[in-house]
Amino acid sequence: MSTLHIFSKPLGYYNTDQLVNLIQSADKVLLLSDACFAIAQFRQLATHLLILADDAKVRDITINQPDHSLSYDDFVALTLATSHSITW
Amino acid sequence: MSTLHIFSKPLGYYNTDQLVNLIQSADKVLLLSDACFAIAQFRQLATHLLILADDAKVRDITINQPDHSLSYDDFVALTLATSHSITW
Amino acid sequence: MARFVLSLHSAPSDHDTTQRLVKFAQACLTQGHNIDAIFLYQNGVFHASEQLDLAADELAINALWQQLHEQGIHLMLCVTAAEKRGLDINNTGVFAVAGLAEFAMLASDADKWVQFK
Amino acid sequence: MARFVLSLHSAPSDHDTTQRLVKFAQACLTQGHNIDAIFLYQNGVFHASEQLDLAADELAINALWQQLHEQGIHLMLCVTAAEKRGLDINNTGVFAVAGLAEFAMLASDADKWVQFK
Amino acid sequence: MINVLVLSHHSPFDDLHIRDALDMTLIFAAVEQNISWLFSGPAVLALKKHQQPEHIGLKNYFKTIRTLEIYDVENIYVCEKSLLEYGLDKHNLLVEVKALNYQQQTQLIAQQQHIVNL
Amino acid sequence: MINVLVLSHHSPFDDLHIRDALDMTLIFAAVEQNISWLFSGPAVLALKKHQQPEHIGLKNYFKTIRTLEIYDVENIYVCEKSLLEYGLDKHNLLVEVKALNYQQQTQLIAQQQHIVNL
Repeated sequence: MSTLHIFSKPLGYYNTDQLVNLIQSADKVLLLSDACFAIAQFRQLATHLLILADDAKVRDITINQPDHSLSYDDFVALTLATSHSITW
Repeated sequence: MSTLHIFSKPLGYYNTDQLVNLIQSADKVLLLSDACFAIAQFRQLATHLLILADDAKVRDITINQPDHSLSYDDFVALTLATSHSITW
Repeated sequence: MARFVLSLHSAPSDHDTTQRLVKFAQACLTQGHNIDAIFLYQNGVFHASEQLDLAADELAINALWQQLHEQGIHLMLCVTAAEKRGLDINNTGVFAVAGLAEFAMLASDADKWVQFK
Repeated sequence: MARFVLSLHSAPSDHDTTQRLVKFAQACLTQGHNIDAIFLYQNGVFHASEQLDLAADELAINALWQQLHEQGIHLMLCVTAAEKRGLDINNTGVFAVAGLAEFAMLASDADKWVQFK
Repeated sequence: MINVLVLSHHSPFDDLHIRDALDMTLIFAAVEQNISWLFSGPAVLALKKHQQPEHIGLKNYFKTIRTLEIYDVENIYVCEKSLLEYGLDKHNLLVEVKALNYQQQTQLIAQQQHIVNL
Repeated sequence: MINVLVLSHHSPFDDLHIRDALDMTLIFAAVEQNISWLFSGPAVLALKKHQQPEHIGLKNYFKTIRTLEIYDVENIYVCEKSLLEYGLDKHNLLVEVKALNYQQQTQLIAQQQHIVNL
């Protein structure tokens, strides 16, 4: 049982307190679009962040360990590997 | 010289840190729409809050001292009594 | 008597903001002030969509605009914002299609610019 | 092979979300999964506006929808959301006008529902 | 029958967010799925009693929220902390709700097949 | 000539907010008013160098931001704290900017006849 949490904006757009409390250690956190700019902010939600490669690349953002870069194929696979997703 | 600051949503929609630092004691803070629900939250921005009477009334919100209830005529007058307005 | 320009930035689905702009505008007129323009910008341009047709228990948006128009208020639509949103600018009802420069000049001459969103 | 439904919640002016949904959908198909529906909800319904006509240096939204349609994907528009927004539901291009119940049944049968906004 | 959860976190008159969530909740009830609706942050204000938006020309959708009970939608949840933040308690609300702390919200999420954030 | 200030606080691809602000700024320069543009919060990211949205089919409006210099728009301001928050400094930016603390932002606001938040 794990949830895929999807974000497309920097963390300030969301209720951080709720997210910190709802996201479990087995959950996956995926950053898309302008959320890719805010890797440091999202670190408080998960040890390893997953980041859509295309969206990071066009924003000139480099993805380093412990985070992982995802293709669209990986994104589809991730939705199947988790119980359900929440697009925050 | 004073600024009219206009809000229509609860404080969580805005960058509180910026607002706390930018709003001056001579400024006016006006709550419209769903911001009327959040009088307690906006208290940190101004000692006296101005609240549009119609919007508070339909939400069953009572306006007490030290806050002030405004009609639309008052709202127009307020834009003239301040140097400029910011609709946040 | 002061000269106002008002701008509307939210889509027609934000009924609450629309009714507030209209009441503010009417209060301006009642007090004898001038409204040099009401300007649709950002998602506000969708107010000029001729399609707009809401149920009877919703805010009567079209009637409100019609009334302001009949009171002689210059209702303007930003062509740049409309084009970026793919809106049909050949069919904008009571709203006149205008360039941003036209609005910027009106705003520069106005005493007050009040934004609604 | 899994069955997906995808829903789009943001307006056509959010080009970024649109291109992402399309690429996700294409990746689903390439992997052999089924997409039972792409559903326009909330401000996503504006994608079905026949007016939509953007400049050449913008995302080619209409062409992307046309292609998904030609690939046999069921493109649906929520009639309730469209009516609340005053959209003309007689002219929705490649999108089929559908009730929320129809979508809810498809979503209930799907393995995955992924929201884009 | 599957479990579907609708999440709301926008204020009552922030565009049509709450109304869209309401329609979605009612329809999943109509097609006989096990629908739940969780209100967080300013969305809890949509459940506040005695609101009369028709006095400023707006549709009173709060009346439709009350029909949730008629359609047997019983799983209406609110974030306990958000209620406190807006000075509301369960007796100020339009419909009967269950107040959940974060741990209970996590459990609710874990039970769902689909979650939609509107 | 009057002083007009455009405020931006949305992230670069949050709908068309930054592009609308850009158009407004350019037009006030064109009609020869004293226009200023202040970026706060995630809006500072719109000034980050080396972004290439055309690779995912999106219009590269960052090129147009660079034309501000051609049109002699010199009053481009960024919130100092927001730059820090996103790990940017003035050398990472597309155009020359002045970084302001909150007190300086307050002074900037005090000088304006009109302020528009886009």
